[in-house]
Amino acid sequence: MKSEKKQAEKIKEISGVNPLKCMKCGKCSATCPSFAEMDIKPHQFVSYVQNEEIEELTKSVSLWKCLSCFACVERCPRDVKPGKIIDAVRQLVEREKDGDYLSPNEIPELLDPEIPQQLLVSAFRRYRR
Amino acid sequence: MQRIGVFVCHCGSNIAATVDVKKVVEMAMCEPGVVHAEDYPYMCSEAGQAKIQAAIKEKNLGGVVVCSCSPRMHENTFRKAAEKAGLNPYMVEIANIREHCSWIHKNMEEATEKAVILMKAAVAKVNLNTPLQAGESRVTKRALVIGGGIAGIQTALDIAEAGYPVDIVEKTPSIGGRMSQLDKTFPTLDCSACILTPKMVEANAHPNINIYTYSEVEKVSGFVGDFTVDIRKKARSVDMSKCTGCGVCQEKCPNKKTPNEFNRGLNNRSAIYTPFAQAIPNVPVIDREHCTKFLTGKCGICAKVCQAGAVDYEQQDEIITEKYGAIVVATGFNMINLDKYDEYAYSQSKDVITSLELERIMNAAGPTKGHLERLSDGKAPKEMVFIQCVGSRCADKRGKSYCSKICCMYTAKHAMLIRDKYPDVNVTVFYIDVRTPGKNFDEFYRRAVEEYGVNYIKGQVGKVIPQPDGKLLVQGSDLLSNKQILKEADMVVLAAAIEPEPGVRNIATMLTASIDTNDFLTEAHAKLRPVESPTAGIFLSGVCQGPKDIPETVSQAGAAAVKAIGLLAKDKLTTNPCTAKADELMCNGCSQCANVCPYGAISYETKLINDHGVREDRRVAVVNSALCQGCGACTVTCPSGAMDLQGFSNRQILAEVDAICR
Amino acid sequence: MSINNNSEFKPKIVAFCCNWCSYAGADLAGSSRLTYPADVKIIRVPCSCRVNPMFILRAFEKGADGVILCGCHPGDCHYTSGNFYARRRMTLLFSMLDYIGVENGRTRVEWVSAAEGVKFSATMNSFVEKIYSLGKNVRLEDLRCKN
Amino acid sequence: MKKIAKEALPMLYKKIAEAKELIIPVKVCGQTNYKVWTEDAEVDLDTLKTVKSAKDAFFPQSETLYTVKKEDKKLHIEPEALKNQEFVVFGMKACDVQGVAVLDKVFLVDPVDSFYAARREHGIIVSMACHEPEETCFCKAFGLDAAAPAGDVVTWMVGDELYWNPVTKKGEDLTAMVAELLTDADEKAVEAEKESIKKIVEKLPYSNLSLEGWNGSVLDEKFNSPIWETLFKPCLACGTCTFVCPTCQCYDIKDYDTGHGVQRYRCWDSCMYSDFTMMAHGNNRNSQMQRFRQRFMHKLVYFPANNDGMYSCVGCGRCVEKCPSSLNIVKVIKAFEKKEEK
Amino acid sequence: MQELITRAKELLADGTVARVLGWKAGDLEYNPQPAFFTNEKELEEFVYNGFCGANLSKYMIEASKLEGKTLICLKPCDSYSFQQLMKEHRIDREKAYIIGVGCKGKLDIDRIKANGLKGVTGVTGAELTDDCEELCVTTLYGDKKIPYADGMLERCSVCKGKEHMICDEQIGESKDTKTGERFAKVAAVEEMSSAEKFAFFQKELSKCIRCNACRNVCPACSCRKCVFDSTKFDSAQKANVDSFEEKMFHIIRAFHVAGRCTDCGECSRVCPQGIPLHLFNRKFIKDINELYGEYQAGADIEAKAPLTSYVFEDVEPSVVAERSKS
Repeated sequence: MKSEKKQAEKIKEISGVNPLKCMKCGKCSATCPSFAEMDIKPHQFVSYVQNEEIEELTKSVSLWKCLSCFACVERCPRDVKPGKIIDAVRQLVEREKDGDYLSPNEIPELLDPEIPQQLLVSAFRRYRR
Repeated sequence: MQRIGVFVCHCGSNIAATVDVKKVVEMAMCEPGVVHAEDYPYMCSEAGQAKIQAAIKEKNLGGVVVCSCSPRMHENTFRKAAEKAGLNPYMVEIANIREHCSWIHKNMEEATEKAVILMKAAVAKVNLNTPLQAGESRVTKRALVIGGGIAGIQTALDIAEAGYPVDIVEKTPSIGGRMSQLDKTFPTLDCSACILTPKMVEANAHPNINIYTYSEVEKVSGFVGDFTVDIRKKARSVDMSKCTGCGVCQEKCPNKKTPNEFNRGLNNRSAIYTPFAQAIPNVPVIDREHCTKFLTGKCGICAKVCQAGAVDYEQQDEIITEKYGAIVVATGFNMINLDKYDEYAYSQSKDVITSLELERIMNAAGPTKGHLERLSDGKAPKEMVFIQCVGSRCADKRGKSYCSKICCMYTAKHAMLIRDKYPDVNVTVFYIDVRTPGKNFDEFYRRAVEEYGVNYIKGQVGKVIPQPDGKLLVQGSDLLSNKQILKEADMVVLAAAIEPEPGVRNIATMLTASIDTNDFLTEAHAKLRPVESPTAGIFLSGVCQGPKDIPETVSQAGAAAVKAIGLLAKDKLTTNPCTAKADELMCNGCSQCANVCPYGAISYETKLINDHGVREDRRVAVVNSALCQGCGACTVTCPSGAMDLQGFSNRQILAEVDAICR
Repeated sequence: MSINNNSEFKPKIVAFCCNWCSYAGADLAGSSRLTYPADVKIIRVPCSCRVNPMFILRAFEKGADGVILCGCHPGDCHYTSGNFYARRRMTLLFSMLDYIGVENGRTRVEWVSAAEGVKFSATMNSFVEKIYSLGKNVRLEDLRCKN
Repeated sequence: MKKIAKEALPMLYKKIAEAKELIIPVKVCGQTNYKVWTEDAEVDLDTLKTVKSAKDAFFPQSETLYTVKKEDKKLHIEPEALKNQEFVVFGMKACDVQGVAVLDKVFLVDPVDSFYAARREHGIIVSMACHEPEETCFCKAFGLDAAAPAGDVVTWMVGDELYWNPVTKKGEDLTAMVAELLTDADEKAVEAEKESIKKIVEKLPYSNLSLEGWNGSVLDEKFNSPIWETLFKPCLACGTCTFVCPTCQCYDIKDYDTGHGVQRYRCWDSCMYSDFTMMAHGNNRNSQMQRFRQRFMHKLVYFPANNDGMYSCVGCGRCVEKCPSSLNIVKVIKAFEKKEEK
Repeated sequence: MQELITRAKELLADGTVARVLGWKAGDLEYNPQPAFFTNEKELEEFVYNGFCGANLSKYMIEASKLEGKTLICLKPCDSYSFQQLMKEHRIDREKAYIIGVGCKGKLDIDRIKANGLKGVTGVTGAELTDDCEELCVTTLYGDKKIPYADGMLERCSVCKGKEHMICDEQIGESKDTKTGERFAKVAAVEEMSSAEKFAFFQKELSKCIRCNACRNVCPACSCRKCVFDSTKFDSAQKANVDSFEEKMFHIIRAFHVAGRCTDCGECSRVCPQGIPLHLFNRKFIKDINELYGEYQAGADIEAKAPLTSYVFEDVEPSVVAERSKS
């Protein structure tokens, strides 16, 4: 539990998001193109972080289904940015596997079939912004 | 040096639990000038005030310091109490040891130390207080209401009924406001026009009410009880006294291509027009920006067909200057601009409309004569989707942070009316929360669901995608079943957030009334003075103060009227004696102070001055204490310190600074 | 004077608050029980434009470690324009203080409305923190006031 | 007669400062004033005239008299301690030394000013002859010899040597204290220096300034002269002349609230200020003409009238150099001279 | 100079003016003083040369109270002060007949002496008719020639221009003397660290003797009763005591004249301790120019002063920390 609390803090730090701002309108899930393939839906991600249930998030299928299209980030009326939270959880998982901080220039060399595609897509999107 | 009494309030345990009040009393007795100090559980109580009064008399006190709650709370209470005991009320100072001390600190030692310092600062200040006399100013027994919607009309009627003349200034060609655009009203489903029109007629006919339509407030000067207002009566191009309201000019006008504002631009109107059939006054206006005569010089048909000879192309704007004792702001609201909400396809599809547009569509006098139809192809919709909270409760810059309050109810109303009139139309409402506090409100909403079969889905819509076949694909969440819903709709109605009428910022500036970050006018106290502006003599009616529905607006309008009547009923007002004053011996007459005075309260006179035996004519500043509001801008501009603010003098503030830094 | 005094720095902080917005904001912070350090002592003035640079210098002369001025947000002044004048005056004064080598964190202007109790408390907390990091005002205090 | 090499002076300063406070001309930001010597001070004996005179050493611009402290409602008065340590003022010129003599006339007669008296008692004056007198100097008019100033020790800077001649007991004691740094010398070099100084003094533009007609007995005549009416016009009413003057002795007494007590201090005042001698009823000189007249009447008439003909001007010429409007006592004396010629 | 005297005599004779406000020769070459002249005889002592640095505009306050017009001689820089005083209703334009006098830079005897000169008995080359390139200085200890610019007041090397802002007629030629950038020293101080700035000003201001010469000469400090002389403000101070002067007095004085100071440089000229007081005023002028737009006090009688006007978009005071280099 304690470590999950720490992880939740880490997620907030990485994403720069305050999940308490969420008013649970569901617009993120309404807007998500990968909704059907997700086990934990985007709006639920926010609640999971709020409730510090990180374990389940790290194991979720959704984590690698999110396209990082950031439609939810654009549309969220409360500036909660669920996409960033998902991205943060992904980073968390990856870091625990010792795949620390990546810079876009390093990626081609480091390209390793073990690294999930989504992470790369997400990283590219993130750095493009 | 004054003989000072210090009174320390426990405020029950509010203060005493954190501040050692006995210690404050003990320390007070050590301060120079303090001849009396005591504490009491509730200083503001009758018994507490009696203690202050007794001490003033027995100890012959010249100054009083009350260590208690914020002066914004009880300064007046204690001043009045002191006055009753024969002390000038301005010899009382408050040390705020509750809001600024006991409530924010937890450590008793720390809080007590701070309370003692605050007490010392107040004692240091009161030592330099001088008795001040409140002046008097006359009250002009006439009120101005800015805005002629239901709020303005109701306020004006109430004031007029009390026997005071009222002027209404309305920007558009007719009074009536937003309510005149509505079809039915919740929760009773009354016809809006049916209940509004009699009020409009009554206002128009009332001997005490004078209506300036197509007019705007241009300049406001003066102060409570004595405002002088310039009203710009825009050129109507039609002589109000001659026009019979026959309407021929509008029929014959060849230019019928102007978007009809009243119908939210859903259809067009003529260049000479009355906004709607029941308009008051029933006198048309020529829209000079669209009139062929004004654009090209050729036409003049309306003048030719007008049998009364009322059309006057030469008419000019007119400035009317009038004096008022009170001003009520009732400027109302508008819907926010939805251009930034691409995801709902508002600007892409004609069939995505706002609720107010739906009102016009449903209205018999509207663009579709009351038939529910798609604006794109005129077909009757089968599937309708309502989206709530569009732009309300938003943390981003596109929308508003607040709840617009009326949308839940009017959406239920619309859904119910559609289901009632067109039972074959399916209605779906996407909501985040359904907010229905209000008499018979929740029952109304439940009826929509239970009796009319409106489909309420908890979840927001992510996007609306116009399809090639003209349908609208709505993609939304159903949070309760944790599903993403794709729904084809014929029409989508957006419950757009409401915002204060954009002109209110300008009006607030003229009135020196404060507005909040959302441009709603600020009330003097959120709970205790909700219909007054902090600026004396300015009252708030309707949505200009915050979102509200019709019944709430009408009750606030009445409340604002009562406050205005209360002011107008007085013959004289006592003025704030904490005004600026120039020391003639020190004044340079340099005019810098007049340059910064927001009230034009400073003028210059050439006077014969006797400066310690040197007699000479000097140009010196003179403050009109009736105009001065006591901001103190002049005092800092004055390099010699000749200008000082009574009640907040340089020496008093410096004494507080010294006491705090001791 | 106790020996304690040297080891423990207790700053003196003067906050000038305009009556209509910031003082009310401070009241709201109080009624919302939003804490901030007791080092802050508030002086009520009718408007931020009432604050003479002399008051601020006097506070420093007498040993204040920080001075903060709070007023209505620009455009919301109860007296319409007072805070605009205050803004220019304080900008120039602070610039001058910076110029003569007074640490510029010792002075601050914040606009706090009557509704911003949270902001008031947050502002005071951050200001006090800054003053603690700067330590005692040794550059402006009059030598006679030192002890 | 003793002497010390110029380059050894820092050692001398250090030696003196080990035992006593040493007050000496020090240059700060281009201006030379008497200051307490410290190791890093830039001593400047070349500048003839310090901006302020050495008056501060005996009569500081401001000094605390006593402090009142409050405990509960009781007040405690803590008097300021009198000077009780010896100190040395080094480098005073003839005019400045004479300035102290003028101050003595004011502060050492009944009632004796104990603060001043204590400083005089403990102060040791090491004076210095004026190596290169300047065009603004007119001490000769007051009978002073720039080449042979008074003092406890008199010194001459000749070439690279400072000649040192103790003349009083205090001077002897000081000399004994620093004896190891001094060597014996004959007076030849000093005599030559004196001659050379005298020659320059003769050439100074103001040396022949005549004080005829200025004495204690011409009060009414000078006071009522119409000359004052035009003379004062450019005066800005600042206190520059007063504060650089070695003889001005007027002071004001004020209170300062330190937050933990009230200090009562006295500070120099200037008769040029509009609030000088301000009383409850107002001011007894309420025009700048009157204040201007007061200053010069005091120096040239009132003071000699009360002090056996001693003027309270020593001809140092500081006011001549520093007046923002180029007004000064010389111009005043000359203005009367001219008028009387006509 | 002769042209000036002739014209003054004419104006006195035809009754246009009742008196002349100019400079009178001193008893040393370098110390002429401001003076009023009421007849031809007195005008024989009239002088106008490189040593007439004094700004006469402030004397016009008193002269405005007198019967008849006063002929006042204004150098280009003085005309700013004159106009600023007019703007503040301190002097009466109708009471003045202004002759704008030419200027080739004004001299500072202290700066001349700083060239290693002692016992100065004569200076030539400073007449308005001279080309003002070189000064011949005679002293008790030998003569020396120095470049004119080496004896000039600091303010002349950053001259605002030789154009008169206001005058009825002009006499005498001017010469451009600007060689430096007006705000260079201010900018240099701004570059210092906080501690260096403090040390710099502390050292300079520790010399202050509170003689009030800077205040009394200042045309913007025209208050009938200065706050520092007033008991009403609890600010009356005479003493030169630790840390008070250098902070409160000079900052407040600079603040009180901010937006009104024309940068005439008189404060620095008269300071007996040579404190560069203009550095305070110029700091405010520089800030005003940078933050609120170029403003020159005294240049335009209609312009709104920077401290008595505002715009909604004005910078916040936090800009100070952002701009600060320390």
